[in-house]
Amino acid sequence: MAMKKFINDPDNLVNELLAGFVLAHANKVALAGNKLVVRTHPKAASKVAVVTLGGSGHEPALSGFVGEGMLDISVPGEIFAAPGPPRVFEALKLAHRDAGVLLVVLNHEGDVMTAGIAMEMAEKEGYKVKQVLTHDDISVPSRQDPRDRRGLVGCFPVIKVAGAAAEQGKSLDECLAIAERMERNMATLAVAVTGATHPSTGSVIAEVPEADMIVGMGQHGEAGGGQQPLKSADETAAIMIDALCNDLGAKAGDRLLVMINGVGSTTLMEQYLVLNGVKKALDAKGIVLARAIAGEFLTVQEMGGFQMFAAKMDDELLALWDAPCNTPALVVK
Amino acid sequence: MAMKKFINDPDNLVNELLAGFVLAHANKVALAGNKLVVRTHPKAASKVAVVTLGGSGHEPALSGFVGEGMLDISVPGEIFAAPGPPRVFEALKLAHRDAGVLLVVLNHEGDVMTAGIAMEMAEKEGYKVKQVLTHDDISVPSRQDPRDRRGLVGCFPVIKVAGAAAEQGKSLDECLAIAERMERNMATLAVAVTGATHPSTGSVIAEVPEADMIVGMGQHGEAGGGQQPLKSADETAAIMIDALCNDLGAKAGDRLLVMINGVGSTTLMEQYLVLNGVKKALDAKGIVLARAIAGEFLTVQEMGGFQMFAAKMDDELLALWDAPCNTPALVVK
Amino acid sequence: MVTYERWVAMVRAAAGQVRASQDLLSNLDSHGGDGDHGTTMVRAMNCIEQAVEAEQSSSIPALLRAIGWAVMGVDGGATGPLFGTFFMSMSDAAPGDAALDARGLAAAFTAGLAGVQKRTRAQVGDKTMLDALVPAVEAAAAAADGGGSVEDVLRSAFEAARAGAERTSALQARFGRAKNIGEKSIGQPDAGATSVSLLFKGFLEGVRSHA
Amino acid sequence: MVTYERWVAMVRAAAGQVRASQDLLSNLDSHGGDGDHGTTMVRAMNCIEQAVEAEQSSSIPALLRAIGWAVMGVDGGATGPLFGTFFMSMSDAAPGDAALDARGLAAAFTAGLAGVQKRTRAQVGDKTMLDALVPAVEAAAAAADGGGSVEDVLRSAFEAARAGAERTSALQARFGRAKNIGEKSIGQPDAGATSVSLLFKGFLEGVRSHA
Ligand SMILES: Nc1ncnc2c1ncn2[C@@H]1O[C@H](COP(=O)(O)OP(=O)(O)O)[C@@H](O)[C@H]1O
Ligand SMILES: Nc1ncnc2c1ncn2[C@@H]1O[C@H](COP(=O)(O)OP(=O)(O)O)[C@@H](O)[C@H]1O
Ligand SMILES: [Mg+2]
Ligand SMILES: [Mg+2]
Ligand SMILES: [Mg+2]
Ligand SMILES: [Mg+2]
Repeated sequence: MAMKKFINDPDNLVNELLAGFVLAHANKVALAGNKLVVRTHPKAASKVAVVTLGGSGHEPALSGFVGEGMLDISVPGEIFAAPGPPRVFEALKLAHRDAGVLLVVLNHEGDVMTAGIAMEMAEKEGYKVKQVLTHDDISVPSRQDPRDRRGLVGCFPVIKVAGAAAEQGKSLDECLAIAERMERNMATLAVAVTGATHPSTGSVIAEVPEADMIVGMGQHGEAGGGQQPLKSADETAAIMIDALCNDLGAKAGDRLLVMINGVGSTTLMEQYLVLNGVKKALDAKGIVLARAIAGEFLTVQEMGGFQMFAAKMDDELLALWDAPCNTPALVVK
Repeated sequence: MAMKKFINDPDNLVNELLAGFVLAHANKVALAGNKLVVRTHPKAASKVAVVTLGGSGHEPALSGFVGEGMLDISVPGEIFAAPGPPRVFEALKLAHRDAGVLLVVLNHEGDVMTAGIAMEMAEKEGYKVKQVLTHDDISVPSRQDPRDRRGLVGCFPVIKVAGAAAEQGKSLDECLAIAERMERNMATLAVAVTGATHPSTGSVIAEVPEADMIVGMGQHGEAGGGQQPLKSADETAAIMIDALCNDLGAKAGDRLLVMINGVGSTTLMEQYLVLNGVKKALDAKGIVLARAIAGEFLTVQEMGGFQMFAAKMDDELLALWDAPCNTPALVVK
Repeated sequence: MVTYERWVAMVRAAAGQVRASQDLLSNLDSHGGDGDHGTTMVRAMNCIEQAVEAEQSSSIPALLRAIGWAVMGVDGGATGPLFGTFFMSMSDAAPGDAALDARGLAAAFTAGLAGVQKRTRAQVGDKTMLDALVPAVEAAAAAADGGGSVEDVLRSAFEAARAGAERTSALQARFGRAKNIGEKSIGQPDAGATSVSLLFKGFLEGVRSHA
Repeated sequence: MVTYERWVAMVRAAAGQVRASQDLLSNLDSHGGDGDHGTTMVRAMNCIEQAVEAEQSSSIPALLRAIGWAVMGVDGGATGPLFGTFFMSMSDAAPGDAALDARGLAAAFTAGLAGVQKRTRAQVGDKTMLDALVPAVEAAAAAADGGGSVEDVLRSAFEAARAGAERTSALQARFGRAKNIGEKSIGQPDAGATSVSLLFKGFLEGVRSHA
């Protein structure tokens, strides 16, 4: 099956998508410098800035999280490829302030290397910058070494709570502590049912056999190993939430935030069905579904499937999750 | 290609998706009566209520528009099938108030018949109910008879401005006049690039030849006749916005609201590219892109493609479009 | 005479006919429509049977009204309102409590059709259920006028409905979702017209079994 | 001696080599990766050529730094930082203005490799660019230690890089996106290692053409 996408010059994809992005959200985001996405209504300079970086092709992530209550700047890379250190350094320079900057980094090799180099340069300049690394993917067998866990949609709640804390005027150390607490208490598992193509190369980035689903598929089509026959919404929900609860050590009485993140062509209808299945499975365990959210937040082009995210929440994290925000991808009043 | 969807009992789809829907938006919507979707924070009874009906399978539409500043009640039907008159009458009864009820009906035969029967019953009971019919699809050749134009995503802006007017306390006649002004000044054209399957029957509801796109595809896979080779984002944008401007008689200086409504597997990335193409085409005509929005609002399962919507706006319609709302599908601060 | 019990037998047999043809109806609807007509009709038949079960009175108009309302409640797009209106309009026309004779039955059908025609602009030749319903009702009226029995009325109606449904094969759809595919709709009978033919087949079967 | 002009010739030839193999590199990356390595490397080479063009000084360290920074700016996932670091770390190690002799060149490569190894945990045998880069740099050092010329150094480096890249065919990926497909990654050479081999091929070609 040939790629059927509405694109123009494959080498100019990111420029054009950013141009359309700021048209669609003109009252929230703008472009600055070398393809940096910034807020049209910046927060006070006395407050901690929150910055992230990451490949494009996952819209609305990550630039969709720029805005009041979440990110100050995002540095979008090429399709599925982290931006290089020069632009991330430029973002850190732009965000630089006495209150400090929190850099949210998803655990993918390019992102981590880029962030490391940019952080070293920022520190050389005397900027106050701290980093939180998100690695929520539980599909990777070697749990021991967290460096092996990929960063999936968990970056979104981390940005949400850290951004809310920053907006409230919390210190860099406090924001970092909140981000890390969210990070430690979260887990994500992905499932794919249909493949996708790379919009600039046209190559197949994931293929799923006709009757199967693949549990553990990464967000660039990296397989996870959990290939099995396609199951019903309820069965799939139960398998996945069990694995997540297991990873989190969640027990009766714990309060979870659960997100169903559609990655492309899986409908919102199905996401609601799966969420309903999660609720049934959690009820059976006595675990509380404290908050739930469904939708497309971090996509993988037209791939069919979703990422299921769960996190153990405390009062403060719940309040920060509920706090107002005004971004292209999420608005909370 | 077999259907690859996360579902359970195909006959229980709507019940389950509604259960997940209210879990995901517990602070905004709830279920009442016989599968009616209502607001958790109802507006004052002194204000006009806005109600709609329509088939399911198009999530987030239509129930996703229930909430502050938009709908009071939605009556979801079965997959792609209008609800029957009894439940619509139940909704009108629930919404009944001295200020009156505005019923937004998309021009599809089942919806129109159902609404007609329910309205007659409501009038027999002495309820104050008016109806606005949306028929924005310009792909149908016979423009003369508006009854032949299907209701596509244009229902969303109509609900937005009518809902904002109602929230502001405008009378039923004023709300109706606003809804009708929006309706008269809007046009939609759809394009499909890949097909979809019906989630309860599993049957193919649309097929698009390998290298083609179909301009004019309806939202249940009804073909429109505009089959042609797949074009670039910019070319497709130009073809479609030209047709829309033509239909609207838009000329230099006119202010347009343009929406790119992804119908399923076409990515937000592509929607932004198309929007950027629309901007270029409008700039060339001297027409003002006053407001732009992209995203999935009324979907057609996993179909690839989008609906492009355009409307000529005046100051009042722009203000109502910008007015705050708080619904699952759209939050405006 | 068509007594209350005979009506019950007629609609139950009609439900059986539709149920046995569910896949056929959905397949016919796939060609231009959305492939759900079989499902919708079977749901409608289930609702009818529940309504028949639940009906406490032994009044024919009340039964027909309950059936019509039940069919409307099926949330089945155009099908529910149209078939529901057929039964509800029959109810409006049927006299108080008495069983219907052949003429009364034909008159009820005529009233049902008139109700349907208020809801749709579709005419004979537009490739819809009207292509079966109109000739069926006309044939019923002609049979009754000619002094035929209840069974004659229903046999004429069924035969005309079947012939009408078959004729839709050659027609191009001008209503319903299938109109959007234009000429490509030619070549297969219309789903809704086929349903009408099945309903009348069931009515006839029900009356015969409950002679 | 490797003068400024010779460095320019070397990187230009390297750019040519990569460009000629763009599809090969992307195809290799499709097998387990995301199929963009060719595109990314070509973008990196374009940036290098722009940087070379724009560089005003005739200082080798400044040139290497500009190249490294340009490669990093390519927004190319892991590739940009790794190859960029290679050039920037060579820059840090190269003495002020003087042209490099064979030992100086080998020492610069060694410093470049050390920089890269600070950024990644990948070791020889993990099926990454290190499988070509490590033997290449070691071979360069050995050739220089043995008194070889600049051309000897580069020929040894290229031959070792090519052999190293070829050996990755039999390896299972333990870094980069391809690690996620486990054993299935065996059977084709690593894309990044192939790029390293092409770079050294270009360096050799550049030095020869600019003797
Ligand atoms: N406007 C109409 N007038 C008369 N009959 C119609 C009309 N629209 C649809 N039909 C009939 O309904 C049938 C399709 O029914 P069904 O598939 O249940 O509804 P939907 O089109 O809502 O999916 C068509 O085959 C046709 O006979
Ligand atoms: N952590 C790493 N250490 C060393 N080399 C790596 C690492 N990650 C990737 N590579 C190299 O990069 C190549 C892939 O590069 P490229 O496709 O450009 O980047 P990406 O994986 O971000 O798409 C791999 O073939 C491998 O040689
Ligand atoms: Mg990449
Ligand atoms: Mg239908
Ligand atoms: Mg149908
Ligand atoms: Mg790659």
